[in-house]
Amino acid sequence: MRFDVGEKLSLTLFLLLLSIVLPWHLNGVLFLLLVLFRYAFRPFRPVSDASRRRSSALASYLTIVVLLMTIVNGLLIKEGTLWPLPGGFTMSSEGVTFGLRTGMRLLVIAMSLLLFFGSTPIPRLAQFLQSVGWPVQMVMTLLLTLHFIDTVPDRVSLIFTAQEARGAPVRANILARTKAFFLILSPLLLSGIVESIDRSMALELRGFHGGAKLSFRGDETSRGRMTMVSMLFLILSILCIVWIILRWLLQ
Amino acid sequence: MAPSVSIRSLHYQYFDGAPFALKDLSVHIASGSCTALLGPSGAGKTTLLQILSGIIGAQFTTGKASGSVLIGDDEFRPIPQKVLFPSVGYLMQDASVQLSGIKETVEEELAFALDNMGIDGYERRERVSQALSRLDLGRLANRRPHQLSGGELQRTALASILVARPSLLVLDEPVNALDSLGQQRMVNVLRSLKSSTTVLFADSGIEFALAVADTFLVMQGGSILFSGTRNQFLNSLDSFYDLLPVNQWSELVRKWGKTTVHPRVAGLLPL
Amino acid sequence: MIQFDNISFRYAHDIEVFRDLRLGIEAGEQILIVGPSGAGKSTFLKLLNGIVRPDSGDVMVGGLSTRKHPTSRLAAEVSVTFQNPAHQIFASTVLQEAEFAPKSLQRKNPRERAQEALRLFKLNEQAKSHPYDLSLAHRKLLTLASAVAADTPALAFDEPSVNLSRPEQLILLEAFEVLKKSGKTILIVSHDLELFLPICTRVLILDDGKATFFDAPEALVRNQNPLRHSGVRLPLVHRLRPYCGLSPIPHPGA
Amino acid sequence: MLQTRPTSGSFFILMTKTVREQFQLEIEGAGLPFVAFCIALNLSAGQLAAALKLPIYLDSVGTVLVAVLCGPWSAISAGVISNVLASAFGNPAMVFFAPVTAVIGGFTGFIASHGWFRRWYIVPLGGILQGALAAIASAPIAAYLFSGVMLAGTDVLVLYFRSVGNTLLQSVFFQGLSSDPVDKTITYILVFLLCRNLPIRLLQRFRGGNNLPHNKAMDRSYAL
Repeated sequence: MRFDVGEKLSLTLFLLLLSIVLPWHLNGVLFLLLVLFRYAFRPFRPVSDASRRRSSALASYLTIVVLLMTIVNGLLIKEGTLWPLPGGFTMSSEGVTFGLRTGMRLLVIAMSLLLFFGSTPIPRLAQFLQSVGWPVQMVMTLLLTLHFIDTVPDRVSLIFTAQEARGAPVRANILARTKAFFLILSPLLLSGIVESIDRSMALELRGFHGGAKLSFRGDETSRGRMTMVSMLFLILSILCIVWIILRWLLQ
Repeated sequence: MAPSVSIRSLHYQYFDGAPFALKDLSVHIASGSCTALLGPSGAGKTTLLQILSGIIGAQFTTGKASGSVLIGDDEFRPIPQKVLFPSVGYLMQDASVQLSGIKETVEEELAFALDNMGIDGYERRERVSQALSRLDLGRLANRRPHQLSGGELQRTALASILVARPSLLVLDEPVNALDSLGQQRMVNVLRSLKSSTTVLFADSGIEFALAVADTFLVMQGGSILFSGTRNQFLNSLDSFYDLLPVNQWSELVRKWGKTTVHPRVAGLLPL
Repeated sequence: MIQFDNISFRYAHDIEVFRDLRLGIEAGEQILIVGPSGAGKSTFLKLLNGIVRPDSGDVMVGGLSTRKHPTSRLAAEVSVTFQNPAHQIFASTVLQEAEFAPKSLQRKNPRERAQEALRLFKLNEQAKSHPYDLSLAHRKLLTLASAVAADTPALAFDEPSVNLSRPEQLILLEAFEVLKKSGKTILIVSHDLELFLPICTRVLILDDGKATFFDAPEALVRNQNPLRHSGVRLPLVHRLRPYCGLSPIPHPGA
Repeated sequence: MLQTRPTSGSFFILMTKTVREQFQLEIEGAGLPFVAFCIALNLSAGQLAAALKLPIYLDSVGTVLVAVLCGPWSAISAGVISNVLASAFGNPAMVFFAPVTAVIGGFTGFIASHGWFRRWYIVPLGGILQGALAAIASAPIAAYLFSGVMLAGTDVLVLYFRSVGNTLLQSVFFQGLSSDPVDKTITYILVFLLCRNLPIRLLQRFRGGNNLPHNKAMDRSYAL
């Protein structure tokens, strides 16, 4: 079963909406299912070890936060049945379920996004978006963003070093550090503007007017066709939206 | 056929009221020649190259120009109003900015221009592999562009233009960021283009020009100060003393003229 | 003035940059630093003002240890300017940019110092222009002027001649002559030997973690092995001059 | 006065053209790479603030810059893509706040095209208005999807408002009102300072070049 970008995208949309519909214990089951998906199901395995490290770090971080949220809400909120605790505190059932409901939902959201972005490099996503009709300039912007995401952080640290060497107050009091913030953002913006001007000239000099489509390495999977699977997930997503609106109205 | 370029009394301002970037500039560049456009920063070298590539007419809508530009048999009064790609190729000063930045391999980077020209299939693969071999980028074909060194980036940028097979190639300071090995490679590439492509490159130094150019132009303040062959240029080096880094060369050539030259020297001097 | 006491340094991904580097630079000297790229030339500059701390050994600048003093304090002793002007130009006028260093070092009358530095680099007419209205060569001169305006006893430049065409090179040489006469210590990292050999008192070659040569330029011509080993070649001109009965290195102002 | 290309015009004219045409119009000249640069700026502004140990996050600096220099529709797409990529690279909840950044981009583009960034004293007013708008837009999302828990310091405020008897939606809205206007005003002022005296040579390459004040004296000193 080959999952192409379109199917994975519609599945992720459905999972995000499903997490709002389900009560907390079903969300918990769904979360475990997704974790299993990640390891067992080939198309969802993380592409690079960077995304693998990032997703496992995030999963463990979120699990701790859910526990914390449940306890804090339990202690602070006073509605529902209150179980006395030593030291005069009360743990309210209403608070605990409230914490769990939010926590489990956040876990499912995080996991479904990680599954999608972890296993789909942005260029494949851009390729799919172009095949379903995104304007070529928008696709080019998304791809260029990847380039800037790689280069802007290095430029920030280079500027930070150059300004500190000239006496910029990067470690002084808060007011001075705010001034230093401007001293770093201003060269970054000016060099960004100049680079944008040069890049727009370079693109035009090689015939790019947003007319012809961009070609990608190995144009295989996503033809932008609406497969049965993605159609199914889109219908399910619409059902979820209808359910959410109904529940909100009847509340 | 490689076009000749002739420009008659060209004036250019970036916007109304701005100082003249080009002042009454007239020059003729022979077809198939390799011409060096030398001069200090601010002399208008980049402006002239950008006018010939058509990028200034396309993007600087507020510019003011007069005079005429003739490239091959296309006449532009006063300057080209749209990018002349693919017949004119323009290599920018900073190669890393010239690359599209969105491609995952060097080979794809080369194919970018062909996508925009609507060339694909066999001819696309053939042109890409030809450009790869000409700039000997063969073993770098699958490398990611941001892993390349300065010299490799420069050659990739040049290859990404040569795939479009321009008949007029203009380059802005192609070697000022390259080490001596990189410069030597660029000399070989430009020599291989002679007579099939008209080449015009801007440079603020002179060593690269002495090694590869057959015609020399010196610009100052937006107009042409000198135009001539290599020997005419070498014999008038002293008049460019504070425009071009000729100081130690001019003293050397003057001394070389008067003393009998050791054979090894003759071999070393790029004459 | 500047003392490196057996400095060892290695970046995180364990490429050893320096191993027991030991050298001293007297006040008023002009040092040209050359070597293959990646030999740590830029790191050498960052060691001067504590942006990078050595793993072992210490760097003393104007009697201050770079281990004990923060970069903001060391910036008053040595002003380090890096290669790319776009990484430091922030102001909306040339004068504001030149005023930044003297102001942040609390120098007296920073505006006059800035105007003086701009005059030294022939930028005083464009004092009210926006730096990005200047050509790249003049923006580069502006970064040099901004460093000189700080009036620090020592000045360090990373590739000051890159992006400069001949007229700006002449301005640079003239300015360095004036700084030399006023007793400034100047360190220049550059691959442009043709420009800087005539004006430097000593040449330092940094090659795989060690200082393989640290002597006068004339000595460099006599013993070219360390230079050749470091992959840098003496400019063609200097190699040809003896054949024409000229001294290998022209005296300044030639 | 120097006339750059006609500005993006008022917001209502924009409605007539399709979004696709309007986006292509706004990124003419140097707009396209600049939008990509600003998205990366949104994603790394937080890292810089952390390096300087400043309590501000400023993740919409890029969106406001695009709104000022290009126009509302490209600012909307810059904001939305920033949120989607932010959720891809680490903060999963951001994707649900894409509508909020769309409001930020659209509103800023609208007031910028009416010259609100030309005078320094109008800018903070724009910031406060924007902050209120952002709080209104983000409250329902934060309340219903995340029950007011955003894994940030401000969660404590929400709990406080709840414990004094407000409903969840009210407490999230009050928390938003206490932080968003401040954050947006700082962003607006910062963008104003950054773009205050940009030279003609750079401004004229952007669709929104006229939205910014430029110093007349600069024009004469122009030299490539």
